[in-house]
Amino acid sequence: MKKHIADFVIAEKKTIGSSYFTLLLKSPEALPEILPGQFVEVQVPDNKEVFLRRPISIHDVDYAANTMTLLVQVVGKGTRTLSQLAEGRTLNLVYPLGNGFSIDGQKPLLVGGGAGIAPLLYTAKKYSEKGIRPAILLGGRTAELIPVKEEFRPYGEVFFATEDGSLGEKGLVTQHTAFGKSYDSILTCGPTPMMKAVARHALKNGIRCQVSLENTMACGVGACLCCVTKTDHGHRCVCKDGPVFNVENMKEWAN
Amino acid sequence: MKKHIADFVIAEKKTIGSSYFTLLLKSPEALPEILPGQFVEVQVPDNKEVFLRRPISIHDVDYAANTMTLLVQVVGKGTRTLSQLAEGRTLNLVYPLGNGFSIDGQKPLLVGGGAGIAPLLYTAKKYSEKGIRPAILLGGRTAELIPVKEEFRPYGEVFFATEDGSLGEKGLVTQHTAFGKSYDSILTCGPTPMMKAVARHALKNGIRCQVSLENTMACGVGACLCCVTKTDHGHRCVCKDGPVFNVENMKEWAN
Amino acid sequence: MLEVKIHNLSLKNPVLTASGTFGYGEEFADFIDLSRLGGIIVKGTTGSHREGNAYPRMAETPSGMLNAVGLQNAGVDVFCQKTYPRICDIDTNIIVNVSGSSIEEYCETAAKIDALDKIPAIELNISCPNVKKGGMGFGTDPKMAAQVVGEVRKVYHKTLIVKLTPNVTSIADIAKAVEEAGADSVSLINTILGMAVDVERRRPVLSTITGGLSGPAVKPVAVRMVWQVAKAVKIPVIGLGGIASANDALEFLMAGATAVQIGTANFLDPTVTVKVVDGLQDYLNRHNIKDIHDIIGII
Amino acid sequence: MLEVKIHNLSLKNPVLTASGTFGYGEEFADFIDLSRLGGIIVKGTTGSHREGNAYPRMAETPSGMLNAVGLQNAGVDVFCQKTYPRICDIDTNIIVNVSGSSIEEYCETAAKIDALDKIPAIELNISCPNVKKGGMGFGTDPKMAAQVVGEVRKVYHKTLIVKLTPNVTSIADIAKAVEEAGADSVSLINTILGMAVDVERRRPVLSTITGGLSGPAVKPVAVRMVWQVAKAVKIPVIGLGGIASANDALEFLMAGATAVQIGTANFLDPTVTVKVVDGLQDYLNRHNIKDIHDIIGII
Repeated sequence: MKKHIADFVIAEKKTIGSSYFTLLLKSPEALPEILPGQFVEVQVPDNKEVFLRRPISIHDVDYAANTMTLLVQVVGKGTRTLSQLAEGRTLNLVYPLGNGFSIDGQKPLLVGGGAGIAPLLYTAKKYSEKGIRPAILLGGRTAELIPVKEEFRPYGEVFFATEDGSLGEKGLVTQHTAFGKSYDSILTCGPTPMMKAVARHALKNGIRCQVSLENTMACGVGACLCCVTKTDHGHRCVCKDGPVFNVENMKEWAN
Repeated sequence: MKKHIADFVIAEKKTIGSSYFTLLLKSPEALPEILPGQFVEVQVPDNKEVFLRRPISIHDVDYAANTMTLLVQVVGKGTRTLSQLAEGRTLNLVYPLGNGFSIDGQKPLLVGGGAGIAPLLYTAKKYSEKGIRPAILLGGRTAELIPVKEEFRPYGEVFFATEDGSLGEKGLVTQHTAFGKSYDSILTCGPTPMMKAVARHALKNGIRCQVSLENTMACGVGACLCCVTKTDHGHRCVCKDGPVFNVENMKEWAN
Repeated sequence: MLEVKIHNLSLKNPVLTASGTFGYGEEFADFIDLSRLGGIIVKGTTGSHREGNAYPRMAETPSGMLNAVGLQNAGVDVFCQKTYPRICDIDTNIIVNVSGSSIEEYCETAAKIDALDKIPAIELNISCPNVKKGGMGFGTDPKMAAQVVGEVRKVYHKTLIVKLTPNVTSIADIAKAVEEAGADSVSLINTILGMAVDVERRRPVLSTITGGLSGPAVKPVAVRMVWQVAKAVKIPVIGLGGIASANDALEFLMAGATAVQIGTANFLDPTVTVKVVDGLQDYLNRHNIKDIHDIIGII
Repeated sequence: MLEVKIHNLSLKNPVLTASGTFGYGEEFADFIDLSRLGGIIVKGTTGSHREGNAYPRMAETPSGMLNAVGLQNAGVDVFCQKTYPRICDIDTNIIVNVSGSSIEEYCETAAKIDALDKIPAIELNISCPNVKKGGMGFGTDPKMAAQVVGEVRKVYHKTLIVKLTPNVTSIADIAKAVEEAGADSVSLINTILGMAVDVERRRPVLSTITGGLSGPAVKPVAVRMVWQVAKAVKIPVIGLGGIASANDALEFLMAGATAVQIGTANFLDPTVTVKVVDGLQDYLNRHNIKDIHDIIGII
């Protein structure tokens, strides 16, 4: 897939709760095909302390409007600066990057935690385009830390797990009743401990499972080898060979 | 005089011709006493390539409104960034810095060239407060490169010299008929060759003369010793011992 | 006229890509026309497969970054059999960065690359700060540096560029030593050894504790060293370290570099290399300079 | 508890100002309460008056600056007679940075400062990159460094801090040499030798061609060297190089520095020093750390 570098305009910025925000980015040109689970490398303006681009996963795509939505959690100076940009500002992106999820299985489960929920909306849409309604299990410490909820309903059955019980079942996603049901494919993105628990469950039960990793990156295109993760076949770039990995190749990582 | 560090708001920004602009900066607090010829060190926001503050001379002061006006020429990345800031933005200043002009003589001449005209408006006002109307001689390559003109009229008799004759007499300020008249004090700021010519004239004719220099600076308070100029008594800091120097101590520099 | 020569090697312009920052070129083919580059210096290649260091390997610093990749690569045989056929027809100079932990490894690898028709030069990396054995060790001592270069010179017959480390008291002495040992050119600077601390976690950011600093932050140090080395040796100097614009490249050329490499800036703007090529031509036009050589080493 | 000791010298907190960036303290008295600082290291002082280098002496670089002041100062006698009486009652440690071009000059100057009651320590600058004779020359060779320090040790009886240059292959070796020669503490890093070119004028920006690089750009190099030196010597290490925030200071402390110096950041924010002091206390409170010593050298 061809990678692009282009300027987008911030058409809309929405704050979600205390730590999340979305950027609706409009391109002057038609968007290339974008796969679910792919990400962009955003150039962060204004902040003298931010040197590198920031990798941010693609939350939603609207080909008709030539827009992409990014769902971002403020975790450092880069994301904080992005959260402070005014609508109308231009953002330079390198995109679409990474391999993305493969939309397989007839009875899929999507498991998202916190900011890791971002890539799952566009993924759920892709399933629904194939006439498949995935089970969607979203978790967070509190309801407020689950940035998007209702948006998922059109595309599948949505379940929630919160550690404080403020939404859905109390506990971790892996303790949710929906998690134990039978699936033929699991796609997950979120905190590493959560993804590892999901991966171990999938491996134990022989369910195909894809995990989406979030290592710190420099180049985003597989040139600098800074963002590697251990796989059963050695170091692989999260930016190029990932961010999505089949747990079949991540047994060591999962344990 | 006590130095301050404070945030100002850009109350108004005006573009003048193709290379100049003014910033009207408002302070939330009452301004301290500011001498004509003093300058500020401005922190330049947004631009990742600008590291140090930029020294900019004070063009005008309004104690009643708690405002200062800076007249700036776009000469590099720092001044370009300042020229692009929106009204309402906050600017952090260290001020007032330097020694400033002494308002002496009964028949003074103010000679300004290009951006060097900036500190002379507030200086002319100070003379008028003493009931003295200085002769004001302003020069530039073309009329467009003389950023302020009419603003001076209330405070003295204004003469213009342009190299292309587009305003006032054709030629250099030192060739202007008004320049040859008799004065008991000359204050000048502008391009170094111009100031040196003015200084030599003053020294030859025994007229007290103050020149305001514009070396590149770091600290602005006499700590780093980066902005020194040669004087007849050795290196002196333009930021602290200057920017205004009596040509009596600059004979070597003037030649 | 932007064409320059590094020993027998003709470059259509003085802009090369720095090893380890541009992959094998393919990673950037979507963004730029690779044939517009003076050359591509591919990833550090060693005698056998290397996994490199553990993650985290990177830390962002003021106007720069630290890396501790540690020469991860598939090894010279995989390069010759799999990678070389894929990239050898890119219409520019493909130069291989050769690294190792022993003189034998350097020589074996160089000899295998020597056999590849379409690789006109190697860059001998005696300055990698991120491997325990060898690497920078060879580059910080004039005698050892000369020894490695001398041995490689015996088995490698094309243009031999030697990449120097800045982590020394006198880089000019190292440059003179490798020149005498038979280097056709020197490239500098490799990264400066640095370190970053995660103060909330109270531990180093990098798995290796220290790593190599690159980016605009190091440019003044790199320009100084290029100026010192260019005055000390007769062979052409290739300058790198924080170049992100044509003006940056011009600083190195005026300080004495015959060509430059662009590294970290590729991460910020994958099209930066061609912008620098265009910017150099613009500068020559603007100043009515016919030949880039008229400003090389002007200081 | 922010109090630390450098040999016999008690600092109310680990925050000092770096020589040549804070004048004699007076220049910043309008902005901060000087008594809140752990100490003030005043301008480099030599045996006799020095004019320093010609203008231009400064170049802005990415996240840093180059300077080539060249030890401009009125000389030790003027310091003792005019400056000392003016500043000696500031309620903090006033430390004098002693520079020179010969061992004799270092010793004469140190001896004269030794006689000043209210100066509890000197910082021996064997690492100035901007003077032709001596300066950095002494700091790049372990033997010469040890010789200067040994001679000064004979005539100076209070806390002797030695400021080291980063422009060496192994700063740990220099540190060990000066420790053996009698230094009570080492401070590092002095500036890194760098250069900037004005490509429009096609000449160096600085009158001296090269100058010393400082500012956030050099922080990763400084933290690395502090970590290496702290592991190599038993005497306390004072860290400096690009510190502009409490987090920056914490990086140095965790890497092994007992105290830190703030230099170039004073030019960007004349109140930065007290912000760092407050930030360090906030960090201790936030993490329930009683004593700053609990995190010094934690890495």
